[in-house]
Amino acid sequence: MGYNPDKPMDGRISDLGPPHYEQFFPPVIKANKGKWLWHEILQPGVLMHKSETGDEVYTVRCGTARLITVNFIREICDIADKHCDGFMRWTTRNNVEFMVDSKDKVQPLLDDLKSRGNKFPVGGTGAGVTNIVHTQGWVHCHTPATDASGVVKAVMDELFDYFTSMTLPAQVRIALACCLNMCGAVHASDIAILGIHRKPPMIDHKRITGVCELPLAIASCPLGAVKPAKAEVDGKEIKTVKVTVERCMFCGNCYTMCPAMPLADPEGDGIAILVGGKVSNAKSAPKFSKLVIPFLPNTTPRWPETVEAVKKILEAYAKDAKKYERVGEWAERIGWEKFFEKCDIPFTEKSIDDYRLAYNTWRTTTQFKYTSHIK
Amino acid sequence: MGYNPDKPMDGRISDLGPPHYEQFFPPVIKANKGKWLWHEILQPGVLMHKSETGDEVYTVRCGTARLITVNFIREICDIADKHCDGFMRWTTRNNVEFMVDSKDKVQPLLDDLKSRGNKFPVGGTGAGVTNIVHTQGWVHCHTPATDASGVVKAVMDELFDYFTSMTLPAQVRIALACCLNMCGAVHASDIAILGIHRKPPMIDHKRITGVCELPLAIASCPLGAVKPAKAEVDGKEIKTVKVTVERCMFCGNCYTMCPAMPLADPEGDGIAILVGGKVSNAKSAPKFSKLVIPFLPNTTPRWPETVEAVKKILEAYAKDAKKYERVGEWAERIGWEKFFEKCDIPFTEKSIDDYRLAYNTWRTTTQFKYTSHIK
Amino acid sequence: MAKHETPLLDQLESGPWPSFVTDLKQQAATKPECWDILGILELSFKDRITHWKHGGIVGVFGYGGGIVGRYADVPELFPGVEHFHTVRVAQPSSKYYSSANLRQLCDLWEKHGSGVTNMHGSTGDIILLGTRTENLEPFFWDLTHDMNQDLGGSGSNLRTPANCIGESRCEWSCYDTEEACYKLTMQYQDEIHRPAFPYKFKFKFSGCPNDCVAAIARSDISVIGTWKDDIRIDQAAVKEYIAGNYPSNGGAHSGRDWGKFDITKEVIDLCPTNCMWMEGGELKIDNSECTRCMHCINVMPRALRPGAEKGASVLVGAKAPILDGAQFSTLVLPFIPMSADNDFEELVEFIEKVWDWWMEVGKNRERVGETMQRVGLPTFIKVMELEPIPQMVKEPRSNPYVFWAEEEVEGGFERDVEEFRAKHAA
Amino acid sequence: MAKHETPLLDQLESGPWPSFVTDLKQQAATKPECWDILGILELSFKDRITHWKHGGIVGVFGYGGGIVGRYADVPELFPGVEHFHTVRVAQPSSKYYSSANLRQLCDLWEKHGSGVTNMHGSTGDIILLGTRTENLEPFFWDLTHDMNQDLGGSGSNLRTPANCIGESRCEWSCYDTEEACYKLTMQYQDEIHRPAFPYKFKFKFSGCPNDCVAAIARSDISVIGTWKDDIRIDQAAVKEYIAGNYPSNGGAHSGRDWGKFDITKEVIDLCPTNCMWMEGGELKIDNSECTRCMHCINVMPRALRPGAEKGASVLVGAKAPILDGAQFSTLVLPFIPMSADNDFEELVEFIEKVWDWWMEVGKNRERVGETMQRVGLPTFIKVMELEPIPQMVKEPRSNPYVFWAEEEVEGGFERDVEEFRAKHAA
Repeated sequence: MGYNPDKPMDGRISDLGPPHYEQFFPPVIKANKGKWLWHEILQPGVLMHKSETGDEVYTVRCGTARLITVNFIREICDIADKHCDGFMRWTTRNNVEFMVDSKDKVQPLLDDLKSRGNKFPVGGTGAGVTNIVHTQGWVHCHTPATDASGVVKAVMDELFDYFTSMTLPAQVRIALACCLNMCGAVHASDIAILGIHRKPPMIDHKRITGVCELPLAIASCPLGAVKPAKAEVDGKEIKTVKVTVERCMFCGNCYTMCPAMPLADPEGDGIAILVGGKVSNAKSAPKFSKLVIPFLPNTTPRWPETVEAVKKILEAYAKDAKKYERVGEWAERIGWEKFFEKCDIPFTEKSIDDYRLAYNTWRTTTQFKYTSHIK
Repeated sequence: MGYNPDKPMDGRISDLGPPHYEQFFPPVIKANKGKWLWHEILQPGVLMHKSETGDEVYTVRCGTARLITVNFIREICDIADKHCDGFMRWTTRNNVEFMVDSKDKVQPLLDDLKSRGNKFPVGGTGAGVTNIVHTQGWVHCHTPATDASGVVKAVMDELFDYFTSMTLPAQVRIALACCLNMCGAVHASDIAILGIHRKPPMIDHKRITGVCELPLAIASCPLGAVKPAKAEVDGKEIKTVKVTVERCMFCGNCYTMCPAMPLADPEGDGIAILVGGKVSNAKSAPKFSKLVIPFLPNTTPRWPETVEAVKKILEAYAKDAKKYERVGEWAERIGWEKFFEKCDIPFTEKSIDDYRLAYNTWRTTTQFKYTSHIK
Repeated sequence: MAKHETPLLDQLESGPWPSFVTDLKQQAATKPECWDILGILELSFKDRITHWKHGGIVGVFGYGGGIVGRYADVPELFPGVEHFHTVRVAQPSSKYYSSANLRQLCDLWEKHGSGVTNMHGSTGDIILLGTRTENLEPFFWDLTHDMNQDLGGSGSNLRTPANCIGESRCEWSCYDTEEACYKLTMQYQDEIHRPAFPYKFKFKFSGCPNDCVAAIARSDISVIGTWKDDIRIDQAAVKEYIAGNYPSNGGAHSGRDWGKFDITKEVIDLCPTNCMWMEGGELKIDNSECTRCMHCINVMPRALRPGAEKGASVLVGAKAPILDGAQFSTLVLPFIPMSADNDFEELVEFIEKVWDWWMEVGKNRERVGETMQRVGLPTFIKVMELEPIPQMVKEPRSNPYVFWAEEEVEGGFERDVEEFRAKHAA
Repeated sequence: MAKHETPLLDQLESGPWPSFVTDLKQQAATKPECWDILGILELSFKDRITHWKHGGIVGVFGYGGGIVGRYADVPELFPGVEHFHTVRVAQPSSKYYSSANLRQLCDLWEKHGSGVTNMHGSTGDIILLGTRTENLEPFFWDLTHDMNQDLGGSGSNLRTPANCIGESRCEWSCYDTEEACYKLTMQYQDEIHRPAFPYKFKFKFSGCPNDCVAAIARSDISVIGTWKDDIRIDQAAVKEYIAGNYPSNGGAHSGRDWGKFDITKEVIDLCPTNCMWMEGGELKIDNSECTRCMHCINVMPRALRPGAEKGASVLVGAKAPILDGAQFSTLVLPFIPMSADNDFEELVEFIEKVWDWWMEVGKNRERVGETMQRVGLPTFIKVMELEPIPQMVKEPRSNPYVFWAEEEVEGGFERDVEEFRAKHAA
């Protein structure tokens, strides 16, 4: 059996879709689906859900790296087999959850997790910092402006206590995307760590003819900075493109469309910090994250500038915000001028929008607060 | 003496500017400028200002048409001479104000004003409807889509009781502009009455060569709907323009730039109603007025559809809003879906923005109220 | 001039609001051309369309502004309004007048024009409505020589500046709007009368954030009074308000029974920054959180007053919708002193910097707010040589599309693709 | 495969958070190519730049999606990752697994790939990270034949749909997000595997407005649970909250002393519509003013529950910034029933209408939200054959630039300029 390269279409099966979820439900979930009445976080990382049948399910949430090996998954399976009838699930934020159907099974599970060193930190619930969602970074992606797993590890090491506790005014969602493509869609996060390029693309004239559709490369630029041009390659004039660097805002879309226009650079690339986004419709409508620190360098292996910036913002927020107030709600209540002051972040013109809907961000009122920015 | 057309530059004086304001101050104003402590509206149209010197000034505010004759101004001067040492002033909203320096002079002044029929209605203060600021309309302008003075007279006749009383939740500023050029800048009014065209410009090929710079006419269109074209005039081919009518949104800017592109039309022209704007920074930041009724016809001489629409909105607001709440603040608090419901205004796609910053007006949240709009 | 039938306009003579039709008819008794004004307007009411032609450049020698040319498109029917030009006369600050002055102006306009006016035009001028080309110079001669007065602005130039009533009769004014308006109007007579700008440009001066002259909505440079220190509180007066002895909002709501005054509901809870509270029977304000919105002061004018360290915020770029959509002015200078003693030099310096730049880069018929939008606020701030501060924006940008200059990036923009390829196989 | 020195990565083995470096090193013991993963990543840490080449189209026969090609740009240094393709495996709804299933998948990936994964990718798939082109078909054969499982989406097609945990373990879910996600995933296998769209397209299913799967921020069609009737109140439980016997926000704030629970401050005053109050010791809600923001329910989960008449709001067009800036989804259908019994037909009908239109008018690499912006929301509503309703916008337009169609205007657009001139001299 198995794939036969000589008859690739023989016995082929396709379009099966994912397995049906119900086969993976722990028994208590299966029995109570649609019947849950309320829940409570018993301690950081431990939730209890109560059903109208009287049943309870206890969930233990553990942070993990997103980048994990089959070795590690097998260890998770071992734990699930031992405590949870062989079932487990992942959250949308890369946490793994183990569920048991009675309270007395919780402590043995916690003890087991604890016995495995730092592999299974329990937390990520309630008014704390949960796991960072992120993209691939240097471990797999061809367009990143920074790494992902490495930065996340460095940040989570520093914020570890916020993962295992619930002392913040509200949940804080941190996300990382390693370039503007934002596979991780960090644009609505309390704190977003965003890889950015700062150098315009090089043009590889030798390669461009073979690998690019020039009209697509030209059309790819949202600001029309990529234009048709000619160049000499090996004594022959070829059609190529040129870039008006003053109009380049380093989005990298040209490189996405044309491999002969690489823009990554050790010194040019780094991280921008955006804050105040939210997805939930609770209290206030969803908000986009706002750019507050335009650039921090890729200081490997632990990105100390980024780690410090995130921590500083988080702690200013923790100190100043009201109960239930998300980072963005806090910033809007105190005013962004106070946000920059309280977080001790220098304000630069880079934080002032000059893209398509920019006018809506200009301050068209006399209402402002006096801060140290006003000399 | 006087102008000598044979020697136009002889004895010419220019750049004198306006007369210095101080010579026109009533004595009590001159004596107390910069010393006022507080004010109070004693009754609709009558204000008292108290100075730190102990002085008081009593102001009687009267609505007038903006379009007035020298005859009428002389009558105002008569009143000022009789009661106010010969001084008076106008407000920015076309009201005339008579000031006296003691309370006992107020009633004789009011009696005098009343004796002059309906010429000097006293009011326009506090939580009422003050005079409508407006543009020229058919009495002087070449681009209007409606009249101004006539519409204003019709509306103010209907809202007269709101001018002479203070029963609304807050002041209501009504403004009229007879076309999108908005000489009257009605874009930040509680209720705006706006003349609009709805037919694309005609092209007067016979005239265009003589009166237009074609490139300016073409550049005048914000949506690029005016394009170069050719036409035959008296057997000769001339350069002219054409209009892509699907891209025309009737702003009239081409006509402003090119007299050979008239767009006014008895059936096409009429009035749009916008609401909820404000200029003041009090409580909330200034707001633009929003388009809620896209078209009402020019039904001369009294524009009953417009009068009724304005009154309906005003009365729904009067009934429902909270003390101090401007029309726009009310609409935002209750939600625009409730605004349309409470004002009994049909919602149309015309109220949905599709201009340059449109995305910011889309509802990007799950938060909404159920109204009759949802079947 | 023949009297015309005006059955439609006649219907505007009834009703409680003053009738411009009645006024015009009465004026027509001594100025018969007013019949033609009524006649052509009646025709517009009948046809539901204007009967004025497009423009026509007329004016007085040496001025590019102040007169708006206008001609009837049915002159044979209404010869009295064949020419119907408008004259804009610069109004005095705050629109105070003496009867002597106005009577003289009325006489002049009766002599040289139709006798019809607007008190006032949207920008603030006295509008004299309707005269013939040949009357313009004689009128201007008399205006300047006999009255020592002048025309206002029109066209692509500085429009006649305007101001709120200011300190002359308002307790909230944070600077002398009348003097500022007067001084700058006098200083910029050339800019008012001789068009040299890409498009019109307006100044408006409001004494406080209530902005009664609509500066933030209608002027390219909006100068709006504000203060730096604490709101002045008279606690005894606060108690009077709470006791119901003083009317709320200066009596503005006295026409309706809104119930007893409730300082919590009506003031404290409506404060946009929540920076007020009651403590020991006293009203407290955390002034560092105050954005000076005026609401509490508006509601309790006898108890609260703006601070004593006063000046103005300067905002730039308001305009009506034509062409790119309406704009409010944007906060550029949060606080400047406004003193006649130094001829408002901080403001003057800024204005001239804006003009220098806009006259250079502004496109034809582009308001300065549109130029700002086109180049972007960061660029505007840079060319104005200002420090970017968060007070200029409501919120930071949410898109990541930042322009970096080559000198800001280590190693610059120039790179060698061959060198890159040596380390990165294609 | 040679073991590489990784001094930089080694520094990521310390600290309390789980270390992917340690994990990779342990895996390398049995899968030596993991050394090359570590090696190339170490090189990136040293060079501060990626070492992966641009794309490369690889896949399995008959599918246009599910595999992302990837090649090292330094293959000579790290031959084990010369090819490093990613395989996306469609995840089950809510990401529940059995150990049996996962162990089998691990075995498969150890056999055909690097043994490295992401649990999970940003869109929701199980990501199997790193294999060679020649392994793709054998892996796919085993996945389908041995595990009865399938690949997810990539490229310009429907991406693997995802959902929140829904009714399986959440009391707030207003519809069965798992079943909706599963059903639609099965229904649209062709759209997932064979790119035919202008660009990627995502569905996400959230059970309530808390939107734990970020549907409103990250999916072209966002299906978010809501309800029509009244919030269900257990007044006895309200009293327990007031008494401090139940922890606020389901215990989410228990790590800090926030003081005694204050229902006025924490619930009533924070309600965005101010539609709640206490009366006679009971909590009252004016449900007609409620916008179902979830805050009160979030804070008092034992006292308040969503209503019983449940369904979903459908919003359209979310995307990340590339290219025109980020968009949240826009409310298009305020309420539809969501029932597995009719195969979610209201939703299916709408989805297919969106696709039909977008496939026709969408430009290359244009997300549906961008297409909506380009044509304008009024046009989108029209082509969707929906009634425009105010719930689709935050506020009406403030500019007056309305497009009128010829048939809407009396007399149409055609006019005779000669006729006009007869009444209006030029």
